[in-house]
Amino acid sequence: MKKVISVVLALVMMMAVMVPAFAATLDVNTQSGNSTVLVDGITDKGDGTYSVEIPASVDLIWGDTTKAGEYKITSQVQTDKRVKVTLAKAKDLTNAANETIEFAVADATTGIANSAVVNNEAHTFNLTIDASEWAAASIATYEGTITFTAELADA
Amino acid sequence: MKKILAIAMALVMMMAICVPAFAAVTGGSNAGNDTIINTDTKKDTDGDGIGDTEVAWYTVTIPATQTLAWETESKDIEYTVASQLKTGEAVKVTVADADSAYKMTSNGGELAYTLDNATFTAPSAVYDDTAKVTVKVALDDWKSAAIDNYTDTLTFTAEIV
Amino acid sequence: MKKVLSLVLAFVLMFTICIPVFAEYVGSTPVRVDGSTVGASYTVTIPATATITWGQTEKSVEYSVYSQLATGKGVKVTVNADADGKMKNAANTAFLEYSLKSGTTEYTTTKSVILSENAEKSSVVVQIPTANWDKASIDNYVGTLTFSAELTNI
Amino acid sequence: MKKVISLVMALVMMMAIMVPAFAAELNATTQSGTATVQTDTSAITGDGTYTVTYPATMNIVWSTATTNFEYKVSSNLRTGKAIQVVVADTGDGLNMLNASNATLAYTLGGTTTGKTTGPVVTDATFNYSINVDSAVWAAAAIDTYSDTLTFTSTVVDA
Repeated sequence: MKKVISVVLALVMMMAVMVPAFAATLDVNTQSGNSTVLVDGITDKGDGTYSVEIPASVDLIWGDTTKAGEYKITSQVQTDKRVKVTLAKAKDLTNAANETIEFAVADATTGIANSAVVNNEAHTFNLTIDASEWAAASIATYEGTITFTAELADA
Repeated sequence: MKKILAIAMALVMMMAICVPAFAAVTGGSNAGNDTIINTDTKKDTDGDGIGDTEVAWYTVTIPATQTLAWETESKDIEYTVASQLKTGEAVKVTVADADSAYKMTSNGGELAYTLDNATFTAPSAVYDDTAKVTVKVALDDWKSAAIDNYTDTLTFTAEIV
Repeated sequence: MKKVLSLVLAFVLMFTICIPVFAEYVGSTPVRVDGSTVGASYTVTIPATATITWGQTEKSVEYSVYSQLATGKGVKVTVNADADGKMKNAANTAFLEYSLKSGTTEYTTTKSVILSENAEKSSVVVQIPTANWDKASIDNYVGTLTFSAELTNI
Repeated sequence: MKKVISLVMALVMMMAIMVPAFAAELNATTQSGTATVQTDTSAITGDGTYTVTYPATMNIVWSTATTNFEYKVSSNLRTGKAIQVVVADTGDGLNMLNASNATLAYTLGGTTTGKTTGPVVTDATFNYSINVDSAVWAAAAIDTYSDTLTFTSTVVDA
């Protein structure tokens, strides 16, 4: 019984390896025939590739109540996919004494690429800081963090 | 014993007094009463009762043209051999390619062939039957030949052996 | 014309003057011969050989008979072919079938006395049909006709 | 009228008895003779037979600039003939489309019109290629794109 199974498995293996390059033929009776030119991108590239260029830093001027920023999406993904970038405040503005100035990502917390293939497509975002925050803050160097996360979303 | 002897003597005596009919069949060969009849190998054409023309003959009738349908790998060419020769003799027919290239040619193309049974010797002096020579063309040769009319000439040679 | 006529008449007259001789009958005496002791004899003369040209379908072989026999006696000649009805070549490897035409294999003389110069002749006919010739290889074929004679009443 | 018919019939009769195949005769005096052996192509329909083998599907790996393909011709034709094969896009031009009809433009290279060198060939190979510019690749969403090419064969004079 083992022998039979091994032979069958071997055959199956062979089948897998054979390049399914089926051929078509023409002859006196069939003088024209079609052939498909096929690019199977999904098999070749899977989800494709994308990158998001985010600003190295967002420098605020003391008292700015809003600050705009920009990130760029470059992608080559499947037709029905779009790169979706989500911004989030990870850490309020914090100084060495661990004092904080609260800020918020105001709008466009998420950005979606316009198409599956974009090249440095710019997306803007705004940070807002209440004037009251500025007023209550001790003068120091503060640093906060915003995070960008990207994912593929359906178009 | 005497009685037997007597009867025998009587018989002999009777024989003796048979009327001596002198009878004879003369002129024949052997013991005189045989006439030898023998045939002559010549026939009498001028009616003088004497054979004047040798009769041994043979005829080999060969076909003018033989046609192989495309991709025929083997074709028998029949010809007839008729003969009436001297005892022990026989007709031998040899078939060969006239130019011994064994290639049928078209305008520019060639088709190689071989001959089987290229020689035939009649089994007897008196014969009247068909014989055959076989033309063979390999399938590969057909496959590598442009479709065209190819032709060649075979030479039939007859002799008495 | 008168001269000729007169000559002819004279010639005819000559014959009429023959002198008739008168004879007187005396008596008759039988003259006899006793043949019973004389041997009857007859001779059948046959040819030594007879040659048949190739393809000849009939060959008549003539023979003759003369005899001196008792009254009412004749000679009956019978001819026989080879027992197997075949002529053979010298090497006995080829054969030619033949037959003797019926009605020619026997002959009986018509008279008891036939002078040699008036010998009665008859022929036996050897028959070889064309088909036999056609299937025979060309060769010299030899056969034998055997003649036998016997006395018979006629 | 009867005379004419009878004449015609006589002629036809004569034709019938004519010996169809003149044969030569050898005998003791004529000891050699010739016979012609020839091929007969009357059973061959048209100009003979041929086969063109081409890929049913031409797979192109993403971002490959040039992908080579081949088609093969085997033929057994009458003297003086050859096979011509044309590869062309008989539809919408050289564009592969995805499900939503986005295009992936390509060009054809190599022997898109091939002709055999003679009437009898075995696996005569013709190479052609499908070329996609890198820019086209770059601008194309990842997807399955396809197009149809038509192979056409004809018997032509060599």
